[in-house]
Amino acid sequence: MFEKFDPREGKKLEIMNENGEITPINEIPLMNDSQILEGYLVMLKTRVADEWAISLQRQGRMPTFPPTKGQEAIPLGALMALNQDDWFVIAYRELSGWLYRGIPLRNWYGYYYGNEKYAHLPTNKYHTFPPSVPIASQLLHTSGLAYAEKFKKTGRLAIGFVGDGGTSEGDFHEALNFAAVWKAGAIFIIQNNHYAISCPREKQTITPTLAEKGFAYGIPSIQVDGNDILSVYGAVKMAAERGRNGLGPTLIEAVTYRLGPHTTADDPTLYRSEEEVELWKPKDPLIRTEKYLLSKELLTSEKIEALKEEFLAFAKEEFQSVETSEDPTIEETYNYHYKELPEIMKEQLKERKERK
Amino acid sequence: MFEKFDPREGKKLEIMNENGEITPINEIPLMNDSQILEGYLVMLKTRVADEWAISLQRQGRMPTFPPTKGQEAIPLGALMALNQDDWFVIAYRELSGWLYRGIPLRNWYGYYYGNEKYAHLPTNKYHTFPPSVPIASQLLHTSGLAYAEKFKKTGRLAIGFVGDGGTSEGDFHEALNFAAVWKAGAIFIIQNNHYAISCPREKQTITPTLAEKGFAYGIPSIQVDGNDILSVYGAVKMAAERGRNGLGPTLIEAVTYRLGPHTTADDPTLYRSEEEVELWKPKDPLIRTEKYLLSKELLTSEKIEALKEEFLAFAKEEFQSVETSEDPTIEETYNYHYKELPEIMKEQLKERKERK
Amino acid sequence: MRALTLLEAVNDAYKTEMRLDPFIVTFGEDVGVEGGVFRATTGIQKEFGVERCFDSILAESGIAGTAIGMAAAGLKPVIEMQFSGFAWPAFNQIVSHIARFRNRTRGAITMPIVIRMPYGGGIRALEHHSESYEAIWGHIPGLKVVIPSTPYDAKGLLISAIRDPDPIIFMEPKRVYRSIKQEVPEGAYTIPIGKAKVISEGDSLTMVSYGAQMKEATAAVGELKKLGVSVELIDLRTIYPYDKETIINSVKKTGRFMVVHEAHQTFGVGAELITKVVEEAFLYLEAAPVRLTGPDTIFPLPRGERYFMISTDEIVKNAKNLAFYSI
Amino acid sequence: MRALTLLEAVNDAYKTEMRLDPFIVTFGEDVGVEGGVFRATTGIQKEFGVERCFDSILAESGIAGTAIGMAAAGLKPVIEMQFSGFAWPAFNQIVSHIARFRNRTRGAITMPIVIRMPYGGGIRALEHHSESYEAIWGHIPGLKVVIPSTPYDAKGLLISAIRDPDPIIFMEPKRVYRSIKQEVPEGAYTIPIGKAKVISEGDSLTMVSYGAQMKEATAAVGELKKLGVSVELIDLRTIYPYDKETIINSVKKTGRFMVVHEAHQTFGVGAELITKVVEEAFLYLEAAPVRLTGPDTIFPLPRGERYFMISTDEIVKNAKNLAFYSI
Ligand SMILES: Cc1ncc(C[n+]2csc(CCOP(=O)(O)OP(=O)(O)O)c2C)c(N)n1
Ligand SMILES: Cc1ncc(C[n+]2csc(CCOP(=O)(O)OP(=O)(O)O)c2C)c(N)n1
Ligand SMILES: [Mg+2]
Ligand SMILES: [Mg+2]
Repeated sequence: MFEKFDPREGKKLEIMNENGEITPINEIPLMNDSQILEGYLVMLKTRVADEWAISLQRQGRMPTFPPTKGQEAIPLGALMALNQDDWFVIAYRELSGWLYRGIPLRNWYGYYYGNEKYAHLPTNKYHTFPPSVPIASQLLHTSGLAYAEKFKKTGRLAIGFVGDGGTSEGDFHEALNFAAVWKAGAIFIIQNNHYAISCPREKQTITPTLAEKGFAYGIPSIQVDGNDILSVYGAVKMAAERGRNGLGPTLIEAVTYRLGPHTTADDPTLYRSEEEVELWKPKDPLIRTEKYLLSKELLTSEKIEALKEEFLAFAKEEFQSVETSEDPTIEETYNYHYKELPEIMKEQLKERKERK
Repeated sequence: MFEKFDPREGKKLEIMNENGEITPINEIPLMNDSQILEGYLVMLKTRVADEWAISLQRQGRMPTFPPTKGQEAIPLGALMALNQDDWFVIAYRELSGWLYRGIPLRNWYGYYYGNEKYAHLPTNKYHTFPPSVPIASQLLHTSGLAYAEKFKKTGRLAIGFVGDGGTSEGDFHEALNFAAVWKAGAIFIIQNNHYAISCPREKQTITPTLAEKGFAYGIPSIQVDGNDILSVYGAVKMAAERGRNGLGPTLIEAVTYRLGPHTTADDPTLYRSEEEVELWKPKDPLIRTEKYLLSKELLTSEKIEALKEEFLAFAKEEFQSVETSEDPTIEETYNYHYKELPEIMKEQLKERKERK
Repeated sequence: MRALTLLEAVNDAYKTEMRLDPFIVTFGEDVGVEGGVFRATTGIQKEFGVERCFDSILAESGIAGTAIGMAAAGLKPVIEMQFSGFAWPAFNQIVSHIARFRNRTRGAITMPIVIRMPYGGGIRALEHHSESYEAIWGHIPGLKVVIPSTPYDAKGLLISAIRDPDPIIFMEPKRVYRSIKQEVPEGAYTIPIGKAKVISEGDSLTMVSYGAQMKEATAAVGELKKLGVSVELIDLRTIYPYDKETIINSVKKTGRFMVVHEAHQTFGVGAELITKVVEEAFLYLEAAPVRLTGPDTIFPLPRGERYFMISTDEIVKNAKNLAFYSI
Repeated sequence: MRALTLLEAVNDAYKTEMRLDPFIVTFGEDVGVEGGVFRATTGIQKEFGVERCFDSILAESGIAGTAIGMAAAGLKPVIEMQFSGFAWPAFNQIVSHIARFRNRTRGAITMPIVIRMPYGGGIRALEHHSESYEAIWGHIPGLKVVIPSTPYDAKGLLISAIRDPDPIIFMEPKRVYRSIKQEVPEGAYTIPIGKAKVISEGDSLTMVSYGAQMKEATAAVGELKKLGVSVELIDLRTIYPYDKETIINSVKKTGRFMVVHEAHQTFGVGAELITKVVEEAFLYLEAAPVRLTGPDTIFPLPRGERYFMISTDEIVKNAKNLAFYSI
């Protein structure tokens, strides 16, 4: 199926267009309406939570964090196509997938608020890795997870996310090659949001697509409209089938656009034009899904407004729980380096407490 | 021209076959007889020098070193297609190119004998980098050199060598991408000798060729018969033209076979069969060139024997000059860390001399 | 003279030198159009063109590795690692090549490369954005490691680094980036690499610190004076090769020695300096030398970062104990 | 019991543990069919199959990075870096992830990974094949660093490392690989990580060493005995977290302290140990502690390597001076 969408021939998977119109494609798994609605709710919740975090940051209540606005369809569509116990390996912009997987919003907030305890995600419950800051490094974890599950014959897959800029790191190369040689059930998703901080996609590499890089490893690779949850879902569903059938990894480039700043510390006006942003606004994954659901009368404007309020109240609550929770104790900042705190560190801890 | 040899279509450039018969290919630059003869002489000298070093190692007079037997056509054919002031960036198996460039054999011997002074190659004379042990790292130097020459508008190129195994390292990926984005005049040559120590090429990556990896960076890429000096020459000549015309880098996979061990410390019988080696012996680049020259009566068997003796005498002399030269002084092992020896190291040196 | 922040001083050093030497090039992630995430390279691409100042591809090994080729071909690369915590993918190129080319080739190929990197904590940053790993860089033979603590020093030391014929890890204390302004002369001036600076003379004890930690150290010296403790405060400035002479001479005078650094303790800079003092001034010591350092923990996320940092009060208390200790 | 070389002891430890724990996997360059360039994994692929012992792709970041995923999914990766000098491409994965996952996730994801690597010089090797960088590994919070010096220790420590719930850098002194044979029990036994071993008791001075350097240190102890110097020789065994107690107790008894290590000096292990001794046993010291180490140079190619190594004679001479020094 992937051959029909060879990115080198300029082909790209697009199912739902900007107007919220769906053109199903033979053999490509299609989300049904209830799934689309379910997805929409998570996208909306993600959007509201993300915007609330920005306003918290502006109020000085939240440290620097990376907004996800405009990219919600990708992690979400991907996880909807997978099982709860497939491994979810994120970069740092995958809030929608996080929420879909059932991980509390407070854990996302709390991590960026600056407390490690919120990154304590029991793996048997969530099969999710915490945010990975060193660019592209997490793709190797993905390959390793996929190897282990193949070793254990569990049928579980591992999906790893990376940005467009991340494709330039050596780890991207090594991760894809390891997974391919192992025929491991890994799925790699590039969230091509057109920028690596200020560096435009065009300066990162001269190939017309990022997807085609997969062929260098013998990996079937496809470019999809990353602002269309149905395209993402369809591609990941097919990738998962390959993976579960022991056919090895797949690479998916999901083309999208970061509507907000890189992080709250970033000033995008330095490197991109207002016109460009305007061009992308109508392509917003949330809006087009909304259009579809409205046109199908699966949703009303009133309902949307009500949901927004509900989600905002929820986001506020979640953040409040973070803001009012205890900071780590000094012991907590020592105790998790090793199963047992070494004598040397114990003494440092003691000295530290006495030093004041 | 490169399009006509798309490795993804199973195409490979082959000009002179195992029997020493030449089939010229339209538009591909062809070596003339005097060049072939010149090349043969260097290959023969390389072969003799290499074998002498092995026998020295067996006698305990030479430490571990990596033989080059069977791969002589590649660095040589490449450098014959370039200018003396194009940068030559080696891994550790490029003796034929080293000699062609006019770098004394004693420097090669002396480096592997274990004295840094032999790696003192004035760049304005040789434009050559010393052996690079960390696999694939040297390709980034190649890209940087090409950038600098483009910056300085000298028209000089940089050619970098790597093994089949080296294509798996992250640095391979980054080097090709940097050069491509910069449209820098770099030429990358993979010496695919089918093994990375004991690891066969097939376990390194699942793509049918290594050449096709270049397309992931938008780099024209070609596979050539690396045991045919004419193919290597032709491909590099075309790559050089691209580079000098500002069209950017080229990737060349030269398919060859390591007829000897990985290094003198290696035991190839652990991982490859005698039959396989036998299969490759008739493809030896030296033998086929010899066949051609003999058939053209540009050479006689007697002449070859005389040359072998001459080269062996030469190799012996060169090694002798190394073996009888002074070891480094202790000062020399300190003095080249910085332009000026820091106080801290001066004191260590003094202490060290007094310590005994 | 103008008062500049440390960041502005770095920018000024760049421009000053790039006007003088057409072979200086600078690149790294976002250093071109944007001028770097901290704006250290603001305006450079505009003034010197895209060949001399540009965004690199997102690949640190590539940044360091290509700088090697450039240096060998006669350019003077000044590269930026966006944060010191992201220099690790370049570690192989730096350790295996940049630090070694001069020795490997007995001087035929040298590596006049400056590797700038913001380092250190105290700014409520994301993971990997707060570490202080100068001891690792200092432990690599063939590298020099420089850390300025003020805008004036930043400019003078960066110019020295750019002119230095050898590779230099130039670590910029990001906590200081915008926190202070200082008069910084126009035009070029240099500060010698390998020389520490005596900030205050004193005879009760010798205190060595560097980088962002100089702020608390300096404040502590003021407090200690009130308590009758006269501190000889030394800004180390260069981590390797460090200025042994200034330290030892001071300790011979004061008899008491203390190192204060933000980086964690074990195998840190403090251990080296104390050992050197013990080796060379043992008989002068009136008390065991003291190191006040970060703990052997990973730098905590913002809510825990206070447990890592060293306050003025802590320095005062420990220095007082050291000063009044008697055997 | 059989007499084994250190290499054979490593191989024996592997097999002993792999028979007990089906989740142990081992991979690295050439470790499969060939059994590793030193043959540490000989016979393992044959006995345990290609899923549990295999050649990796030639990519160290990939080796370490994929081990992370394996560990998180319940495997126990024991990986090999072919030489410690080639571990640097993996540095980012090790420092930024392997060392940090437990703390980052407050224990949800842990990294029970063993990273084996031959290290050290004295074997007339090519460039990058002779370095001793244990101080760098020891300086990374979240890692443990273990160095055996004998076949017996190698087996016991490697089994402990494999069973340890945390990541361990296991550095094998390649100079010792085949140079000595020692009785090594069959079956599993462990040696505690974090505990040093007193090799000889003595009261003239305390000498700490480890790894390949133990050979000369041990020989020196014999020579010194003849000179009337009774040395308490301690094999450190674990670089981090090191066994402070054993060292300090010994120094309190002997009053004199000396560290001997092959690695170069500045910011090395010797500095840390001396500083710790000074911090905790200052008043017991009858002489300034001494470090006998390699110089701050790059490890020379074979013809110069003798300038780097430390001989028995040098140890004897310096220990004698230390023992007979009086203030
Ligand atoms: C190894 C490494 N280098 C640099 C950084 C700093 N940095 C953080 S995000 C970023 C850009 C990433 O761009 P991209 O991969 O496109 O992902 P996006 O942020 O656009 O989602 C950079 C350079 C880092 N986190 N890790
Ligand atoms: C970064 C790094 N890792 C490992 C090694 C050890 N090593 C030396 S040669 C080699 C195999 C290289 O294979 P290939 O690239 O095919 O080159 P060849 O030796 O066949 O010419 C390895 C793994 C090294 N030198 N550098
Ligand atoms: Mg991006
Ligand atoms: Mg090879």
